[in-house]
Amino acid sequence: MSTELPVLKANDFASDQDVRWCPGCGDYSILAQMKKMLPDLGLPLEQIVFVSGIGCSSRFPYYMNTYGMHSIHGRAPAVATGLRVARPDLKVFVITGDGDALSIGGNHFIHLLRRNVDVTLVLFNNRIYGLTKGQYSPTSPEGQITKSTPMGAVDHPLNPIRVALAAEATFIARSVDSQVQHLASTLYRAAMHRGTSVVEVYQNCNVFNDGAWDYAKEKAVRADNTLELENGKPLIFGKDRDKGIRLNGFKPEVVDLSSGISQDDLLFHDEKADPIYVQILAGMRYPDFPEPIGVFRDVENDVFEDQVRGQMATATEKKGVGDLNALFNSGDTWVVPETSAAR
Amino acid sequence: MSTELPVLKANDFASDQDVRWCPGCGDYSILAQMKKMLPDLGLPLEQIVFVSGIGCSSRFPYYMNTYGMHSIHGRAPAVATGLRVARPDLKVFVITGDGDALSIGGNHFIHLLRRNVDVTLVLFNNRIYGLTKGQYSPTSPEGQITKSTPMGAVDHPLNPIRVALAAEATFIARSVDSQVQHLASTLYRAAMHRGTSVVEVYQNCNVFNDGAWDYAKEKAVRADNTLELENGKPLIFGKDRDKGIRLNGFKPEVVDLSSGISQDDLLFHDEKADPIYVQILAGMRYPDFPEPIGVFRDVENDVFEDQVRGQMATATEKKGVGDLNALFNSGDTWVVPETSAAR
Amino acid sequence: MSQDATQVKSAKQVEVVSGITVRLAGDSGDGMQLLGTQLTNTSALLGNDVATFPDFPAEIRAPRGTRAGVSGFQVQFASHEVHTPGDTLDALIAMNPAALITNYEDLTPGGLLIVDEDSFADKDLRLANLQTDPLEEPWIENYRLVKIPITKLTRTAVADLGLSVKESDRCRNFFAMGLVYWLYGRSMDATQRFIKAKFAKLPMVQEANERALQAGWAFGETTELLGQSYQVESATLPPGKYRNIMGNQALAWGLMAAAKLSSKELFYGSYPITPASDILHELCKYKNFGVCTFQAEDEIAAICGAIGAAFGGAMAVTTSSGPGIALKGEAMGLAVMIELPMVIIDVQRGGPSTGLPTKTEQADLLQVLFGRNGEAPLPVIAASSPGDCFDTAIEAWRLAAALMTPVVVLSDGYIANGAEPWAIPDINNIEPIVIEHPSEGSTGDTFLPYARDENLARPWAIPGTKGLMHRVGGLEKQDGTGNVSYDAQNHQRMVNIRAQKVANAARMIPQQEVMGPEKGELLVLSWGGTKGACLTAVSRAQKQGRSVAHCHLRHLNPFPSNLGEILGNYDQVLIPELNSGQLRMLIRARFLVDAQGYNKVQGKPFGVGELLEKIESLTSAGKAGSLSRAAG
Amino acid sequence: MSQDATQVKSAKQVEVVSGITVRLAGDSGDGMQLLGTQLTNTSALLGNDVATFPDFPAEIRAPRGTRAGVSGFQVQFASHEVHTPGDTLDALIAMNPAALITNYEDLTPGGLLIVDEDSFADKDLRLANLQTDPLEEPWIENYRLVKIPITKLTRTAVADLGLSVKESDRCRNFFAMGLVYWLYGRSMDATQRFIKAKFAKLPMVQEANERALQAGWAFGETTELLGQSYQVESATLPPGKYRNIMGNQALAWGLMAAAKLSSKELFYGSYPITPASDILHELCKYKNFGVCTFQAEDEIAAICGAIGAAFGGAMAVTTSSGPGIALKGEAMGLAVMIELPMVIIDVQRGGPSTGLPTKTEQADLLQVLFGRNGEAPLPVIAASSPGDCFDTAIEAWRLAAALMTPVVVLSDGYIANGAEPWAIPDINNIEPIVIEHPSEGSTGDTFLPYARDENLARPWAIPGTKGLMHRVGGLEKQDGTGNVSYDAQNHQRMVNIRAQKVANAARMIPQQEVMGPEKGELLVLSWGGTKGACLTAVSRAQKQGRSVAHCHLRHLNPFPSNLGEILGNYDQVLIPELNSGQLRMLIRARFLVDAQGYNKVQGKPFGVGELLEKIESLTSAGKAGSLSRAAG
Ligand SMILES: Cc1ncc(C[n+]2csc(CCOP(=O)(O)OP(=O)(O)O)c2C)c(N)n1
Ligand SMILES: Cc1ncc(C[n+]2csc(CCOP(=O)(O)OP(=O)(O)O)c2C)c(N)n1
Ligand code: SF4
Ligand code: SF4
Ligand SMILES: [Mg+2]
Ligand SMILES: [Mg+2]
Repeated sequence: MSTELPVLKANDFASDQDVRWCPGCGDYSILAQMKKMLPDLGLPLEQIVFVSGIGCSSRFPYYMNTYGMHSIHGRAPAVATGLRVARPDLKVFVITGDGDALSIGGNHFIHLLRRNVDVTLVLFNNRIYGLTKGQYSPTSPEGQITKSTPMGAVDHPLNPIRVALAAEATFIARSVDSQVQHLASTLYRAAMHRGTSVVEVYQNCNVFNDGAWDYAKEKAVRADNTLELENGKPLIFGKDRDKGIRLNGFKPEVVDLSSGISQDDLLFHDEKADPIYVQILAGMRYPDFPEPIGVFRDVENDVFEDQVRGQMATATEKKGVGDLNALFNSGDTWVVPETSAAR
Repeated sequence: MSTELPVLKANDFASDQDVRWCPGCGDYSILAQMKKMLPDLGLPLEQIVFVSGIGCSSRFPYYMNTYGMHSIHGRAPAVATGLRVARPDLKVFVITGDGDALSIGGNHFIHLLRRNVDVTLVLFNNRIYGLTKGQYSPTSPEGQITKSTPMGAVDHPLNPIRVALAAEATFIARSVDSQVQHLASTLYRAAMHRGTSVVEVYQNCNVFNDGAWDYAKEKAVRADNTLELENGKPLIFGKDRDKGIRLNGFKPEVVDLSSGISQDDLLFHDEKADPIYVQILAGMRYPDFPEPIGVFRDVENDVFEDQVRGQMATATEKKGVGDLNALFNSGDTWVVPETSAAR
Repeated sequence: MSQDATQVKSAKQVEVVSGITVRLAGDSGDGMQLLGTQLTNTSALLGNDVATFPDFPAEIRAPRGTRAGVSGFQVQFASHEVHTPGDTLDALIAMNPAALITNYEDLTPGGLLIVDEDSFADKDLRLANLQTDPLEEPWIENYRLVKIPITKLTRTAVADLGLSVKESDRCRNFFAMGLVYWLYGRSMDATQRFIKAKFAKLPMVQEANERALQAGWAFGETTELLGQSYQVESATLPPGKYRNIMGNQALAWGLMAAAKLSSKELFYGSYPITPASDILHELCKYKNFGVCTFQAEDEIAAICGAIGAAFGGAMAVTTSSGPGIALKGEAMGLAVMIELPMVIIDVQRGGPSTGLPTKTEQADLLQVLFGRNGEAPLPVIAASSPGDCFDTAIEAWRLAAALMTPVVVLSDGYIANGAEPWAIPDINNIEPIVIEHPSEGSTGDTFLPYARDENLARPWAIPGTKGLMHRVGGLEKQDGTGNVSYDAQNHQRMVNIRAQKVANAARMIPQQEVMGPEKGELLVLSWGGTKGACLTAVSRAQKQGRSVAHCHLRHLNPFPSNLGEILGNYDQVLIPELNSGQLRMLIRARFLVDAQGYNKVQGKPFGVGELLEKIESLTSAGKAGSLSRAAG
Repeated sequence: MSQDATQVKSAKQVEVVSGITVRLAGDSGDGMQLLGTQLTNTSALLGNDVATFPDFPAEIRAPRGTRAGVSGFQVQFASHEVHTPGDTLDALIAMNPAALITNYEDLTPGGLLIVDEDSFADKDLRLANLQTDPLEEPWIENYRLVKIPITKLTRTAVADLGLSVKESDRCRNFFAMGLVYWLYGRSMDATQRFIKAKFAKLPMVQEANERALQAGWAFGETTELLGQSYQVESATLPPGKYRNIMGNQALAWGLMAAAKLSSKELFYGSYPITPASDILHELCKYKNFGVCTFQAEDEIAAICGAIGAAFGGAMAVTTSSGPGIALKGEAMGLAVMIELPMVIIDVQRGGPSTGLPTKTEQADLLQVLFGRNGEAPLPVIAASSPGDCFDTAIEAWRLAAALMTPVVVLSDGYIANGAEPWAIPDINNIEPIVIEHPSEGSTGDTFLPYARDENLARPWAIPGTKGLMHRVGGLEKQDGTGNVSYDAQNHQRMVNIRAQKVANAARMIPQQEVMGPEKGELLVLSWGGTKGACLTAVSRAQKQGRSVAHCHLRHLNPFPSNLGEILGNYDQVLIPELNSGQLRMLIRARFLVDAQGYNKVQGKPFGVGELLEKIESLTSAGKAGSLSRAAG
């Protein structure tokens, strides 16, 4: 028996189940890029677990020939935490939607991040509730007309990246369903990170929110409306790469590189930068700014299950492996002798 | 009968119930300052409602001679939202603890803020679960030994102000239980704000976490460890007001004013500033920095219930007051004549 | 030309039948639900009684052509009263092989089977996971197969409009509709109006769909393939003005009516979930009716928002389906403890857990009765049909307000999405719901928030009322004052009061009625959405001369006060339920009656036939019965 | 000098009695719980059988001296077996007026009433909301009142240590303890050891407490106020080594034992809540036992964490009390659907809603059985005493693992905080729990995650196992493959399988035992923490010669297979419960037996006397009965 791992292909990650998203749904592309990227992790199929909540996106695990759990709405982060703590040898992915992660599951999302559990969370953001047929979600823009907001949504939307930052996330990235290479490499980076990695994916729901991300997807405009982050490189964008981002106080501003402004005046991307910088990136929203895609932040911090199991190990080192009989017999005890009944 | 409101005194706000916190608990002071501040709002008793979750702090409503609800753990923000939407004429306070607001209730907290419901939320932060006798909370520092963390807490704590900012809070402040004047005036500012106002109060739990905030409370050190924010004024602190905060890139740094650095080089506090600035303030934590107290941010944004009720008003303006009979009879209808039975 | 309420006669032979059950089945993308709704409306407008059963996949749109993607809509229309969408089909229209293979078994032997023969290419078979063409299978002989090139004919009909093939093919469903209308002598008027309105902004599509519809009709009239059409006379519904109504719509309207009747604003807190979401979709349209909808961040926030609104004096409502109701349990306990009125609606679906989200079931009865900590009773009532949802909603609020208690309404996926003719009420003729909020002094010298009226309801004093400031909360309350109390005797007293208060609802609800003989061999006891099937089965058994009666429970807690007496009058009690015996457990425990269950947990409603068979097996063949058929 | 297991004789008159019930009552800040625990341990070490009932306020520390702040601890120690902490008190030690006024009614007429007379100043009376001094009230004559200046005497005892008054007064409790130890001839050794250990880092406090303890003892021996002391001989417990154990501690240890017996790591996900939190506090100490505790952000995350861990192959446990269990309902449904083993513990408290958090109740039985959507059965077993919690935890995991199902354990506030002697087991003598995870090929060619063994359990294949990759989830699963299935027949089959699987637990549990005659007038049927009171009451009635037997149910779902037969053997069945009749409903429904309830919802356990009275009222006076006392 050879101990060498067989080299896997994307297709080896496909389960035998028919994929049941609407034709044209952005989820297909994310599934494809996930399968394409996974072999690069060098892990055998059985070492990988996909955990999801509920939503169109959360059907994902059924389509993967790995272990998986389609759990309940909003709770996948908690399931994944328990799984990782119990089994730190597994590679765990969490698949979730904008409603699943930020509406019902908002709290678990935050607590997953603040614990920095080593899982990779992919947030399929289609700015709508797909599976329940088109109600607004916490990422729906103000004014959006949906089945539940005929006169427009009035809540101020959540910015997933801001929320992740508030919970001190160690890895944050964003990609777009249709930018297949970018998506695959971003997923790979996320999967390689130790600690919680969050990838927000702009995902088109062509049935209930078609075109929500056109500004970031359509060939004609996407180069002007998005900005690909590259570590150590200045923030430059535009079809002709002639625009850049400079800082004015705390405020980013778009500058025209053709008008004599040098690249050195621009912000340079640093994945290890202060969270304040990441906040600035997170605040860059269409149409005022190009929206950054790529890895916003990639830093290290203590990982929850390392710490939890570390304490178990330390305790064992100090006190030895627990002996239940010794525990039961500790403290005040007394003996009723065989003959006591006769007393 | 005179229509003028009787002038209320602090004591008028006391209910007939015995206050049942541990002697020495910081909650007493918050209660006292609340009662002292309330008359300044010029509202009659019946116009005010206190809604709380569960925890020592959440007993608060019982002690107020106003309307009140001691709801369930973590859900007070949701109760308050429903109440305000139904009754925008009421002044609603939410009383909550660090566990109540940030552990079980974290999601409702965020969604209250993102909706910008016009309520004043007071977060009694004692960095511990008081009522359940001393387990760690989401604000407990790493390494804290508690009943549930005998080897120290391993989760990275949440910063309530960062979380509030992530949800685009329009009013954020911080005060300290024992700084009675500061506390009263901060509560007043919060209560006067339209939209959700959040006040984090450093509260001592002298039974299960005594001294957690000593650095910010003890006379001898508090001037060095806290920084009182004043709108439009530079960030100066220290017993001798000889230290200030300057910006270095995105990073704040403590500077010695006696060494020739001018006040003009310092950061100036601006309650309306960009959220990025507030993030910087929020990041100033003991022992590296003095912790800001006072109003971090006070800006305006659309208020949820205004918008919700505004849509109702607009619809009524456009379509007239709804007529149920007309609705029932709309669309395809048919008549079964009296004689149809004979057909 | 107004064809409404008249039938359109074909020049071909017309057979008059008393009722027809037809199912339209196709891909989720084929618009079957839309067709079904049109057929329903049209039939109702013709004066038929109708009942429907839409059945669609949990996926929004599973891959085209697959079995998982099949969406069906069944309608029964008849010249007599119908209470179910029918057990077996007189006709099946299958738009593709997947629709055929997953539906044909429900077709009566000899029934009419219409297929779009253009959709049976190899690739279509492959999509449907078929090795061989079902149209070539021996079993197809059992049916009256009519193969029609629907796709081609539709393309031809719209050919000169310059639509793309894809666009043309989207009109296939209206071609089929036209054919069905011809087949059953239905007027096309209503559907033409619908097409006009729906595609007003797309004149080309409008035109195409109209043409397809007409082409379908014309094809029926012309083709040799269909020898005859059928005619179903108007039903003898009670006189009055009617419209079709669906269950969730009726719930929404009932809630609005209840608010109006009690002069309240309606606060509606909800979180989307199938099959309850349509109530939200419906209510959010009516902001000018004083309806305020709050899509909360989750089910817990939804009910807690409702609790807050109730405290503030609004008519508060929250809705969900099983998994969401499970989440609301803790807050329901709070509502019981603080004794605020509220309506909680559970539109049940297949469980447990996420279960079968688009299928129907009645398995949440025990959950709503017991799914929270401590002794926390509340009234539970169940709607029995789409139209009945309207009355149920009103009654729920009536009870809630009178008793200051949350009230649960049970509906289910079957009635939520089903439709039936609804005698349009006049809101002015419905008894108002009188609610009085105390004001200062109105309650004597000292205000006691937990004082009791004759029904044991406490006063609903709302914030803003001078002098009545008080605090409520989840801790046990002192009798009268409502202050926190850990006193042993007080706790017992309050537990008893809360129980008695709910039991007092029995005073306000009507006595239970029985359909059939007052005494006899068998009582069929049902609740909720199975009414129609049970009623029909019992009626048929009665026509056979069997000694069987039917009791349909609307009130599950408390039971009507005469129920025990009724149960005692029959040798046997049969409780059919779409669960494993939940009401049965309650009835046995309460009345010590050896009730039997007829239980089906298959995500679908009862068929009349299976119930009738069961009834037959439990009763002796009566006089009439021995004439008409042998005992089962 | 080792006084352990011996009694300390006083020079004064000593009366030998068979048992004593004493309650220590004082302010929450007075350390009454600590004293009670010491008295319990010391008595147990003397060989007495003991049972305890701590009773403390929901507030951490309500204002000093108020009624709300009173904390009490009751102990019964005896030379015979005891199963309850005693109905009425032989002695009450009241440290202040509030403690006196809220407790004296439980004191037997003529019972010993010791008060700290220094605590009856006007301001103390005012704090206790008293107009007049209770020591002057006529009713005080009913008791043997002994006023002792405990505060002053304590101060004197520690005078020269230079403590502040406040610090001195903190030793009052140990003075009282010394007095009680003298009174009942208890050795001070164990408590002295405790003081030494507890205050090791505060030598001054250590010294002061020791002195106070000794001063109390000496005062008893010296004072004229107390004429005699009492002696309670050792009980005739079965031979073996014993220790005291509390319910929550026993649950924690039982879980650890179960993990060890099954060679599993223990994953424990929980969120703090009274009275369950102590399980968390206990378990988090034992990290070197392979115990991993996860304090989650809420109850939902706690159970979901457990579900994740169970999927990973750990022994997963989650615990809470009523309100938290309500929140777990949806996830419990998921666990049922995905058929993973898990233990869910509900330490019940007074409800509904937040209720009476520190009081006991049995009102969550129906919640754990039915508190989730759909048909979602799972086994439920209940612990009957503090020590029994250990065995219950092990059995729960044994069932869970054998059947691949979540299992609910019911405990309650009374047994959670109560203590009793526990015969220390040897872990090596407990039957191991054998769990096999399939590996590739071990299950045949194709792996079926929903294949069934003889008990209908599915295989527990865990991630990391080559070749067995599969997906689980909350949607209905196809029989065998576990793939998503909306098929009607499959759903029925799976609903049936899940139900049958849980029913199969009846094969694994012992037959129900009966204490008393096999047939007779009355069967008392109880469950959970009321065992001791019911057992004692039935024994007494039996001694009176009454025809009554006792059945204590550990298994609430499924019931033991012989239960129906047993129920049929008695003329009447009485079901005493600390709720409004939850088991009673189940028994009536299942067995159609007209069981009566004896129900008490007062936040406290049954007294033996009230149960005995009820039994007397239902049975005829037997031979022995007519001799010993008149029939009730
Ligand atoms: C407890 C519970 N509440 C509600 C639902 C209904 N539900 C299913 S998915 C969903 C939201 C889906 O939105 P999102 O998370 O954005 O996923 P998408 O379908 O858009 O991928 C909801 C509300 C449920 N299944 N369970
Ligand atoms: C659903 C539910 N879970 C848990 C509890 C138990 N509980 C009560 S208060 C509390 C936490 C208290 O901490 P915090 O919110 O910080 O308030 P504090 O007591 O410190 O003021 C908990 C876990 C409860 N009452 N309800
Ligand atoms: S509804 Fe939207 S998100 Fe869901 S599968 Fe269809 S296109 Fe995708
Ligand atoms: S436990 Fe702590 S927070 Fe609670 S009342 Fe006592 S001192 Fe205050
Ligand atoms: Mg979405
Ligand atoms: Mg706290």
